[in-house]
Amino acid sequence: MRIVVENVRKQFIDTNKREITALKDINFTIAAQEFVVLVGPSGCGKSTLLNIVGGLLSPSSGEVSFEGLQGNKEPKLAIVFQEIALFPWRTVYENVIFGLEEQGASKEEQQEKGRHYIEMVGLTGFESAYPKQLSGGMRQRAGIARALAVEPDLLLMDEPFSALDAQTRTIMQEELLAIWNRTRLSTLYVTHNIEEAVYLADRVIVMSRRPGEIKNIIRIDLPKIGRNQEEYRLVFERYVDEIWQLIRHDAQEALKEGD
Amino acid sequence: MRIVVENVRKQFIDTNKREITALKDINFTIAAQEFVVLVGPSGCGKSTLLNIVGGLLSPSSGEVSFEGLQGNKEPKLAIVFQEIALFPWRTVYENVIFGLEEQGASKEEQQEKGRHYIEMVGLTGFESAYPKQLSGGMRQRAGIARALAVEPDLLLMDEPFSALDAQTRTIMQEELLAIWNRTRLSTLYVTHNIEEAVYLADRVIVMSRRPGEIKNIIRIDLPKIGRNQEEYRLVFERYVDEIWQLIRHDAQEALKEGD
Amino acid sequence: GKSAEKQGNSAEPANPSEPANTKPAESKSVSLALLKFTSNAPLFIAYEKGFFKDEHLDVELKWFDSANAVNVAVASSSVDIAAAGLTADFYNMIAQGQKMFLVADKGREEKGYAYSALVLPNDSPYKSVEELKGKKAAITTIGSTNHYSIARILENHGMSSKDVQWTPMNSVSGVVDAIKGKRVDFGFISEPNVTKAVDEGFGKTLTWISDEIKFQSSALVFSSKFISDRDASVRFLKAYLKGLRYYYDAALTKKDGKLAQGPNFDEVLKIITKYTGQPEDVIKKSFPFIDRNGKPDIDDLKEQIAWYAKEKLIVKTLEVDDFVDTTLLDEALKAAGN
Amino acid sequence: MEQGSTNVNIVSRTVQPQRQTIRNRVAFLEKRTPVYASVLGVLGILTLWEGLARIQVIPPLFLPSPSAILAAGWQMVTTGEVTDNILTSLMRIGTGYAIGAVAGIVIGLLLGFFRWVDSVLTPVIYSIYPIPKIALLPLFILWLGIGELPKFTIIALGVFFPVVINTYAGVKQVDPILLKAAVTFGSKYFSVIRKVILPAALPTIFAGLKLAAGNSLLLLVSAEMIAAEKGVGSMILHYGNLMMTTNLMVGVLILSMLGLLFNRSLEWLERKLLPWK
Amino acid sequence: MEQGSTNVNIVSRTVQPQRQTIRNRVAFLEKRTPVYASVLGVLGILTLWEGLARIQVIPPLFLPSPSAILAAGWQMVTTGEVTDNILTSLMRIGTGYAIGAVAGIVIGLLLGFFRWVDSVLTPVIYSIYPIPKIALLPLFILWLGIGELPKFTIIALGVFFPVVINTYAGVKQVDPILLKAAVTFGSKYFSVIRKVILPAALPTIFAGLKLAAGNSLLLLVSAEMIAAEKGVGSMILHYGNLMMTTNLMVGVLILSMLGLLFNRSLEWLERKLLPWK
Ligand SMILES: Nc1ncnc2c1ncn2[C@@H]1O[C@H](COP(=O)(O)OP(=O)(O)OP(=O)(O)O)[C@@H](O)[C@H]1O
Ligand SMILES: Nc1ncnc2c1ncn2[C@@H]1O[C@H](COP(=O)(O)OP(=O)(O)OP(=O)(O)O)[C@@H](O)[C@H]1O
Ligand SMILES: [Mg+2]
Ligand SMILES: [Mg+2]
Repeated sequence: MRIVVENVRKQFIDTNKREITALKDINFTIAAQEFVVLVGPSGCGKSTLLNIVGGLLSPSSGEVSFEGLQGNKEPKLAIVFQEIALFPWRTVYENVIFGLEEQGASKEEQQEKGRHYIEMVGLTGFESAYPKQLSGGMRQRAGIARALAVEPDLLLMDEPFSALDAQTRTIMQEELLAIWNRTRLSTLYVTHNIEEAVYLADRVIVMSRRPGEIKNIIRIDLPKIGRNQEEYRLVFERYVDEIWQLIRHDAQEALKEGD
Repeated sequence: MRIVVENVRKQFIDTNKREITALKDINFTIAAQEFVVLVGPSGCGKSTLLNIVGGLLSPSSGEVSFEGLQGNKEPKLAIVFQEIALFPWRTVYENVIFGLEEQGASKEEQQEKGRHYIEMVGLTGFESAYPKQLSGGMRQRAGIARALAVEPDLLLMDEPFSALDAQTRTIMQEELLAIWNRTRLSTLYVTHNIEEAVYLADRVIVMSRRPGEIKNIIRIDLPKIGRNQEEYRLVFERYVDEIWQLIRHDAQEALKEGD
Repeated sequence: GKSAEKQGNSAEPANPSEPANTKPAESKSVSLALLKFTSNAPLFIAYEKGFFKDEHLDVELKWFDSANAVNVAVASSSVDIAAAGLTADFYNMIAQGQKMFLVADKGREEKGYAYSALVLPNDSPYKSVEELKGKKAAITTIGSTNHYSIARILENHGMSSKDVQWTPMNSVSGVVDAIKGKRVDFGFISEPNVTKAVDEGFGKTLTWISDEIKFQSSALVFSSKFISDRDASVRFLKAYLKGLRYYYDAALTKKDGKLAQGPNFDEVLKIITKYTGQPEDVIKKSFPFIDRNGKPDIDDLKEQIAWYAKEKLIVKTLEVDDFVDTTLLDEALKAAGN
Repeated sequence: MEQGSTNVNIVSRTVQPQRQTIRNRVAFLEKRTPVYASVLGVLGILTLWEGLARIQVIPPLFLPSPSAILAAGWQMVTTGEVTDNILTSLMRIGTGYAIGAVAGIVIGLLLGFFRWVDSVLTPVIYSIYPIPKIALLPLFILWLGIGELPKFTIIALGVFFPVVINTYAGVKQVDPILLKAAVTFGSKYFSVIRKVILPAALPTIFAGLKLAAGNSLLLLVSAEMIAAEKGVGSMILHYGNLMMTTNLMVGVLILSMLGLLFNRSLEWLERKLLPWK
Repeated sequence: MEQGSTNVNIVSRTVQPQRQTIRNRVAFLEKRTPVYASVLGVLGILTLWEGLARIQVIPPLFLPSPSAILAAGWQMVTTGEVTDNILTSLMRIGTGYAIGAVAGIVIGLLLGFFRWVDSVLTPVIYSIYPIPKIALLPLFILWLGIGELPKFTIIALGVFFPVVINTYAGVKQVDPILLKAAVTFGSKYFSVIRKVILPAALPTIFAGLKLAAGNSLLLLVSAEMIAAEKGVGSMILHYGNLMMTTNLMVGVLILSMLGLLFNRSLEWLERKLLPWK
């Protein structure tokens, strides 16, 4: 199985009625069990692309398709947003089983999988808490459990940790990697943080802005686990630098623009 | 001149009417032209301490004082918050000169200093923009210009860049350092980000939580400019690691707590 | 007297084609809209003394606060019968196609029977109607009986309706308060409020309306729905007439040109007191005039219509034949005799 | 620079006035007033009022004293007049409120869900909204007669508009990210409505219901202008007509208390229904 | 894993049904209705109404046709009746609104700034707020006579409450971080009020002013129940009393349009005064 993004292009009409090209000539694939990270400066179209892949936005041209899905069934998707997109009126448990409910899973399956994934993200004991009673980090864990619970064909994550403080973020990155290692889901992950990209990715897609194009696709040739160890530090830093050099100018430009 | 923090202790009454000790036995000094960074896990009392130093909160016991201020005048303070604390109804220029206005500076002085510091943070051309018309990074630059414009005896910054995206943050850190080099203000800076602390600080004060105490004060023996260069990378990483090891356990604990 | 009346009723030969008259009429429920005014005395009496019951009418009294609402209620057939004020809204609703029928007199200004008056604040210097020119007049609303009476009086004194400053207070109590508080120069007040104003000393009468003009001010009005039941309509009028005569004989008979207490006077007084909530000695001072046979003053109705049309207070002029039906009354009178 | 600071330091140690303690400059933001202050205000005004009434500066007709109002109120309670009127009014408010609220929520949801309904009906609703109901009293009688129907209608209209507008706004304000999340997890149209839009709009709907509670009391007086023999509103009108101001004030007092009660009940219900807020 | 994906790839290339394109599943969120839809609704209702009136299903007294209303309106405009009444009412609304708004803002600010005033007066204000002004009409006449004063007062009261409550809320909701910033930069008490609290509260105050605009029109009819010869409200009452429903509807129409106008003017003013919003 793989996900193919072909010739995707997206134009928006901005508030001044001008047409702006957010994405242009986007072509890449995500293989089974591959972790692909999108990085790029603010406004380069990362979220737009992720939304198109997730079926939440139509491309102006081009298409996104799943190839070789077993039994020709509908591809299952799951998404984790930066903003806490948990349902505030549902408890942690009810949030986690939301996708299962919608797929018509039996009560037993819901309970079993719910319990399993809540445990996996370390939220056991918080099943009946409402989102507002949780810290930011715990909310995002619940969001991840909700996504994992549907056992998706493709997991989409849009800057899941960018609202967290630096230390919590570091811890969550480690945890995500551990979880991913157990589930090995095909993943498309968006981030601003280059270290995070290098730490998590099998391949990093670096994007440029105005229009958003793929600047480069960099395969990270490091073992998936333990990239933060002393021995890989230099290679790690080299990847980070390489990507930062690709982005730096665009990022400075982005900073100069109003909201 | 130096700022002396002596035996500061702070207790709060929480919503369940229990007394919680946010700060305990806090003792340190900030020398003239020194850049001191406070790091620690969420909820360890960093903001509480910064507010006490800034005269925005009374300590339960202990005191904060300025020693050796010239002419026995009132110490001048300036503060930069994480949240965009610009006045939304004032343009960039009006925001920047706010402190000067309040100190009764003449119109000419206001104009001159306003222009100077707006240029210093790279906002020339945006003088008459309202904050909502600016990007996050530019807003924070305006916040910094507003603080610099009063030429304070002590500059306070509470996670000024934590709401910015990773790339913008990197750029802003570099710029802050450049600006600080020109002004050399005594600074107390709060952050969650250990790399940021090591990158900016003369001394890093590491705090623990429950109750918030000083765990260690680490002097960063690296040249103030160019710490991100290849040659210092190993020493830099060692500082980061040292601090992370001091904080890690507390940070994991903090993550488990509800909001 | 009761049983005699009943016999007379059942033996009534006037309308043999009506089957309801031959077999004992089944009880019909009828709703009656009215205000707590003394001029509704015949209705109070008929109700209290069971005259309606005798006619197999199950009358339900619907109390209202405003004359306008009474008229609207009967116009829209929300009630069957109304003790209506003949005001501009009454004519307007008819002019705009609403069907309802004026069937009998229920109160008018008749010389020698003091009921409504122009009242001045007690310290007012004015002595004549002529002096009221340009002054402030408290009335309930434009197009009300208040407004009409004052304007007609002014006209009789060589002025027009433009010669005073109309001050609509939107309620009877508002008019009384305006005079009491000396906020206006004069106002239109009916009994028992005239007596009260004089007794409490805040007001004095300049002239009684009945001394100045004739005015058919209120009437019994049937809704188009109710009048289609001709039998019940006639029966209602019979009971009404009985109440009316009971009232007339007790309160409105004159001896030597002066009002004298007739038979059953105390009983009538008690009934009125009960239904209006006013004290007896206030009620006692004045009783509004109603024709003993309930005959409405058709000529005055024509005059009213002409006047309202002239003042542009009704959308178009109308013919009395469109809304006055005295045939029912005639039938009832025939049965009741004199 | 270390030198510079050390110099100053020495000076300060010897001369001492050079030491300046930092004081909390926003302490004024945290100042509290004692709890009794709020009672004080109400009590003070009542006392002043009573006093003025007692020494007859203001004639009792103009402003009856609080004690006279209470006495009249107590007397009206013992004769059963008050209970009777309150029950009648509560029935009217209850029915009118229920009709208005249900209609408001249903139509608000339709406006929110179906774009065509929205485009067609929203302008109509917004142009009818600002019409004062009291101006239409004669028409209400024409249309609906003089029974309970026009009274229910007037109250229901006063309730309908804030509820429909808030429901609509609530549906429209649902965070699109929640909708996107639900759709991604496989929710279909009606599931999105039931599981996301409805619960997300509930707090705003409640705000509308609370506004409407106030309106329903305001309109009670207007409603009971139509041929009402009983009810707090008609009681107020009755005593107003008779210029019995003390009894009038009793009615006003009852209305205020009903308003308070109504509001509290809705708040209680909100806490029960929205534990996640 | 690279292998696995290549395998599948080959299969899909040859068999082809294995390829599934992702479609936008939230497209329904973006569906638009044509611009004419909103005009359609209003026009549709007007046409239906006119039609019903023309075929006389509903008697014209009950529901005058739109064309009749327009004709009557035009006629009333040409006789000068409308202009006269509008001017009188505008004067009343203007004066009442100005008094109520100024008093509301001033007292709201006092409540917000001074904790003692807050503790003492806020409960008083909140308990007077829900009293229907119409219930107090007889008292207003007693207290203030039948001239312009009671009319101004009723409108002013209707304006005062939303403004005072919003002003108070606006002051209380000022982000403390802005206060802290100002104090740090050396602002003293009055400077904080003038330069931070006031501008920060302005948007909320404006919301109150807009609410109040609606209220002032609602209360115009009540106010003009008191001995008013002129004014849109008294015109409505007048035609209601005469049961000239067509002319009554003209009055109602004028009120709606005044409401619209008032709202638009305030929005325009808001944009001018708060360019930073
Ligand atoms: N609905 C929309 N209408 C108009 N323009 C849009 C819309 N959504 C996005 N854009 C524009 O498209 C471009 C890409 O936006 P997008 O949100 O995908 O960027 P991003 O890379 O996710 O940025 P960030 O890192 O800030 O999240 C931006 O210039 C943005 O202004
Ligand atoms: N006004 C207050 N009332 C009660 N408790 C408070 C108050 N302010 C802070 N606290 C508590 O004091 C402790 C320290 O809070 P503080 O905001 O200083 O931490 P922090 O280190 O700045 O955290 P963060 O990194 O999340 O900003 C926390 O446990 C917090 O809950
Ligand atoms: Mg994005
Ligand atoms: Mg903090």
